[in-house]
Amino acid sequence: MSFDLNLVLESLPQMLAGFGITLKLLLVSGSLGLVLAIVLLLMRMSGKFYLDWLAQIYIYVFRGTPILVQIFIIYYGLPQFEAVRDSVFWSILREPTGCAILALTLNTGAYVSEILRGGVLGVDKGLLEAGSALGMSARHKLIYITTPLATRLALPAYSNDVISLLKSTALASTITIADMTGIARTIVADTYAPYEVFISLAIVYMIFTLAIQKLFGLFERYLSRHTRRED
Amino acid sequence: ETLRVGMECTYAPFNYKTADGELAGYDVDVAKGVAKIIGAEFEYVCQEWDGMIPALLANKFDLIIASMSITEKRMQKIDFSGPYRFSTGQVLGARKKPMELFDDAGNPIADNFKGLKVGLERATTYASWFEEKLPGADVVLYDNSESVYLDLQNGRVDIIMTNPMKAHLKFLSKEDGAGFEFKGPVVDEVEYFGVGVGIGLRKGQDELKEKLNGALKDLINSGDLESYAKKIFPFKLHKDEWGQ
Amino acid sequence: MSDNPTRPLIEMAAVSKFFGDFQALRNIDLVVHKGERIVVCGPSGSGKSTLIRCINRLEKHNEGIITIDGIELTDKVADIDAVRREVGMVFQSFNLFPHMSIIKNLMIAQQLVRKTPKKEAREIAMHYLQRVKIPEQAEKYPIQLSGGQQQRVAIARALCMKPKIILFDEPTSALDPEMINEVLDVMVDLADEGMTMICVTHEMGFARSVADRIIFMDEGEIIEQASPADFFDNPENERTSAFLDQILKH
Amino acid sequence: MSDNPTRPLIEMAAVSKFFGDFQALRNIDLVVHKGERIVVCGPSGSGKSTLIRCINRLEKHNEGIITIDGIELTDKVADIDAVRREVGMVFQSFNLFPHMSIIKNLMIAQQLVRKTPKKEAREIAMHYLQRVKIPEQAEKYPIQLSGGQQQRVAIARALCMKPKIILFDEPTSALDPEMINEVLDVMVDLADEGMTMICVTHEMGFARSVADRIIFMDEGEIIEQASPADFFDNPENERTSAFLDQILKH
Amino acid sequence: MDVLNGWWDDYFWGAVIVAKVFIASLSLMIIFGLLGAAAKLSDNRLAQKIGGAYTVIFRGTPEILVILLLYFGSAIALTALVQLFNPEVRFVDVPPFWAGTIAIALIVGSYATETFRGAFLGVNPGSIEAARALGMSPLQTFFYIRIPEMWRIALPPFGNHMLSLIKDTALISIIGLNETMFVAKQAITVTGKPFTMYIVVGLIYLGFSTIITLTVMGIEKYGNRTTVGAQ
Ligand SMILES: Nc1ncnc2c1ncn2[C@@H]1O[C@H](COP(=O)(O)OP(=O)(O)OP(=O)(O)O)[C@@H](O)[C@H]1O
Ligand SMILES: Nc1ncnc2c1ncn2[C@@H]1O[C@H](COP(=O)(O)OP(=O)(O)OP(=O)(O)O)[C@@H](O)[C@H]1O
Ligand SMILES: [Mg+2]
Ligand SMILES: [Mg+2]
Repeated sequence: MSFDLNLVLESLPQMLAGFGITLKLLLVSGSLGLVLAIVLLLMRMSGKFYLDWLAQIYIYVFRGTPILVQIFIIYYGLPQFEAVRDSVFWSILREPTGCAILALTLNTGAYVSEILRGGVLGVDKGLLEAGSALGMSARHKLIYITTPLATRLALPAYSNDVISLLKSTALASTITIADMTGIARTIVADTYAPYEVFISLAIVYMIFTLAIQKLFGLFERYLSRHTRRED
Repeated sequence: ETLRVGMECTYAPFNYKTADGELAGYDVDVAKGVAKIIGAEFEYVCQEWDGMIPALLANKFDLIIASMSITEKRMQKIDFSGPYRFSTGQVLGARKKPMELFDDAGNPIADNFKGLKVGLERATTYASWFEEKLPGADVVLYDNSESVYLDLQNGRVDIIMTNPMKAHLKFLSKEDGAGFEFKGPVVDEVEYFGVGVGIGLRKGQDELKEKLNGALKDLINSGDLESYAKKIFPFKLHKDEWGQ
Repeated sequence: MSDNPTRPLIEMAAVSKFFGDFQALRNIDLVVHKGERIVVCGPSGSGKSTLIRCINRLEKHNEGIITIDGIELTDKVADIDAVRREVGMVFQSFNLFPHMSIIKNLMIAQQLVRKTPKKEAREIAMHYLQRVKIPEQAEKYPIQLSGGQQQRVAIARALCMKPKIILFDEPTSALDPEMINEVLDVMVDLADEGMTMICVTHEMGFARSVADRIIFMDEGEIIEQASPADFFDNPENERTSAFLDQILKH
Repeated sequence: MSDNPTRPLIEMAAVSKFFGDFQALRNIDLVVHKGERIVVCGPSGSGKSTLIRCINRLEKHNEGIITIDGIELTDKVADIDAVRREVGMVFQSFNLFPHMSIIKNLMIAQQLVRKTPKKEAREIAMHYLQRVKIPEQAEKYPIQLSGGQQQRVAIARALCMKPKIILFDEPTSALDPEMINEVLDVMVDLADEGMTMICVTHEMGFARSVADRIIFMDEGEIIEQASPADFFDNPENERTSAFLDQILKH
Repeated sequence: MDVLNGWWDDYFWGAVIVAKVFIASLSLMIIFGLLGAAAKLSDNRLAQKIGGAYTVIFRGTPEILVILLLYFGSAIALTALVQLFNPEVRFVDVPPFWAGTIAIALIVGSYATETFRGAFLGVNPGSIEAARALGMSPLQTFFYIRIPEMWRIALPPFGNHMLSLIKDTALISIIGLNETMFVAKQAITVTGKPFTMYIVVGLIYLGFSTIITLTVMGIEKYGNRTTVGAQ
């Protein structure tokens, strides 16, 4: 078994053509997922037991089942029902990209909301008391104390989740999307050379991952300027 | 001697698993027939279609008996026995959408494919045919044939190209496929569809290949192959001259 | 709120506080007048923190009445806010906002709560930073300061809100021995200027020289209230003397 | 090891210790005889902890010679183990094993190091738990005990190994005021029984009443060694008097 | 529900395979994680590098790629390795069960590496010093003090790794193991009811996740008796 370097050089540009789709899946479902996560978090902190429970059940289900199953249920499963195909949502569900974004959003939202909750719970209670003692309102405390500190606390875990999300986008290839992995699988099907193609793709993902880590690292540094003793 | 045989296991009526967990279908019958004749024990490995040839090359199994057509392109990487089934394709679409996709000589009219989403299984003869004949077509690639049918039904694709025998038996004659029909003639150009479907094996195993060929000829000449087909279809799926 | 010289600033009448089944405060009666300096002491768990936290409603009392400068503490949010504006608090663990610079720590509540314009808030902040003798630290973050400096910032932060009363909960107990005096000095200054203060502390030197009245608590009750002279030299209650023996022994 | 009554138990000669470029101990000479009770004090960072940690080789000294009961401390593992068996240590932060019950904390080293049979180890453990007056806590886990109780367990744990020398590194400084005395009492008992001990502490009451000799360190050096009477009333060195002023002020 | 007639037993045996893969990969994952942590914590630069590369590669590559690469590559690599010692051997096979099991164990093991590393660093150095001061040898300290304390810290994140592990088993349907996801695909071929079939898979995984979560909670509660004041 020899490693065909030419094949790598030929297939890499083709695979990179799918980078845009991978990036789009990551950014769109990442941001929608964050919004969903915040909604779930607010539900959990609302103090209303039915909202809390609803959010908990949602999180439990979406964290308890594999993302691949979720993707398949949404893409192949939902259209089993006529009602779905006739509904307004069909325009989104009809498109594989819509399905992938929906599945990834629902999934990452569940995870991220728990991460954010961890951050909020991690904020020193004494600081909130200090805020109260200074007469700050609940909203003031949320905006000026809880949010910035929780963001800082949640950031490392959140960056891991973004990386998981990036990797999950590869599963979009199972529902016909020609992202980097989808293109790679087609090339393999044409060339019957899985190693060359998959290894070079793995390297592309790794570089992408490292870039994300670096980016978050910088952001974390910025947010942590108050935790350094020396300037 | 034990040989491992790769197949999809989700390609009814040629190879699939029943609710009882038994493998069944035309390919499976052929495999069993061959095993008996060459006196080997066959062990079946289920493999997604697009990894079939890489898996054979990686020694995950020794034979492919999975309705794989004998094409030039595949023969660059692997070897095949002689054919044991026709290899053809046909385009399928919704009844209520009239479309004229082929001319009288049976050639595709490229313009009329414009605006149609075409569902195909990745790494199949159909995919190669579209790539060569209709390079501009809006093609969507699937991992297995079942998904292609599902998305045709769901309206995510407008037409699909598929095995006409399978389509007829498993789809058009059923409730799910009631709204669909063939949208053109059977296509079987040898450059794309090969001489037929054969058994795949790694190169350099001429002795094994001879044994397989002998066994297939025996099956044809004894009429067993025809009986396998007739379990499913009212007609046979091979040419008798393949037995010569 | 008007300044009525005869009305006490703080009045607690028959106040009780429960945590679940556990009674942390029992029937507390306490009156504090403007300008009084009270030191609260007692064994761990005796309810000292709970007492002062009830005064600015960081804890809700369950029974009895607490009135601060004429406002009774109930669930009414407007009242609580009004009271908190008049009552400053300094915590054992400083509780500075770690993500804000020192000056920002002093400005934020002025801006949000008092709606003081930014420029004025900064001037007030600098004024009190000078008071606690660390104006040069204004742009640093809390973590860059020593414990004693942090606690002085916390005091300045409370003073920026110009409270009528200031509460201290063991403000020196998280500090290294060398830094305790820095903070006590600031507190002595405040006392000298006539600030009304209630201070939970075991710094008996401070208590002796500054307090008008020392309150000794045990098991949620006020056991003894006395002037420092009486408290140290003639404690009435034997629990008080036992406690004094303990903490003065070493 | 044989007990030679005239030979000192601990001998340190010209010992120096570096952390990178920083010199934490400078040329330390120290001799401790059987039954002596030494208190070490000095400002933070002066090298007190480093000094006693070198004695049981939790730190490696770089220069000079340390001899414990006739064994010179070198890299030889067997020697180190032998020395550690003779030297018990009690830490500021107790360092009980959190995942083991109290009794198990006392038994584990006996079983592993001394190969004491389980039953006997348990008897010894219970004996020393009685010594420190908390036999009833045997089955609890460390977290369930108060700080003072935990420190008493730590002392019992060291005693279970029947050491000839016991080292204390600020054993009371992590404790609440009320719990300090509990622990000091146990230490006074030990001293009364003639245990050889070196104790880093700022409890000057304890030092005055128990120590045979007080050692004052600053910047890695031993500045002064004296009996308690001389140390407190006639300190020779001005750094010593400055330090005493600081810690006796409040 | 009628469509499920006849498929229950297939799902059952599929679930049994999931459980087998889970148990096998759990054991391997612990080994990989401990080895990785040991490598990263060791003083040996080479070991550090290898440990570092391991985590970067397996945390930065989509799971599906790792599985495909290992499935296609493992046999080749092993054969080459064995042939070094015995040129007679023509071929060493790695069955899909083991290819899949090892793949997900490697992936999740790379996360466990970080968890174990952090947990080892989180062990109170005071406990270790105390053990040494009592005369316990480094090895005794390791087994009686370090490991048990490390484990307590590592357990909660380790529970999450177990959940990732069980969910990653869904991916190995790609290499044709007869687990629940594959059963669903087969059943869809016959019945044409994807929603129903994938929902069953989802429920099976939810069941597994619940069992794991409850088990971890139980262990944590047992372990916490030493960290929660109970007076
Ligand atoms: N949030 C709470 N929930 C339950 N019990 C509490 C709570 N806060 C305080 N307590 C209990 O109330 C009692 C009084 O606590 P408080 O903090 O007022 O004591 P303290 O006198 O300030 O002690 P210390 O000197 O240790 O600070 C203690 O027994 C404590 O355990
Ligand atoms: N592992 C280490 N690496 C570098 N420097 C160290 C280390 N341990 C101690 N030091 C330094 O050595 C000096 C002496 O430390 P040591 O802990 O012995 O002081 P100490 O007298 O016990 O102080 P304290 O009263 O604060 O406990 C300090 O300046 C300290 O910063
Ligand atoms: Mg308190
Ligand atoms: Mg020290």
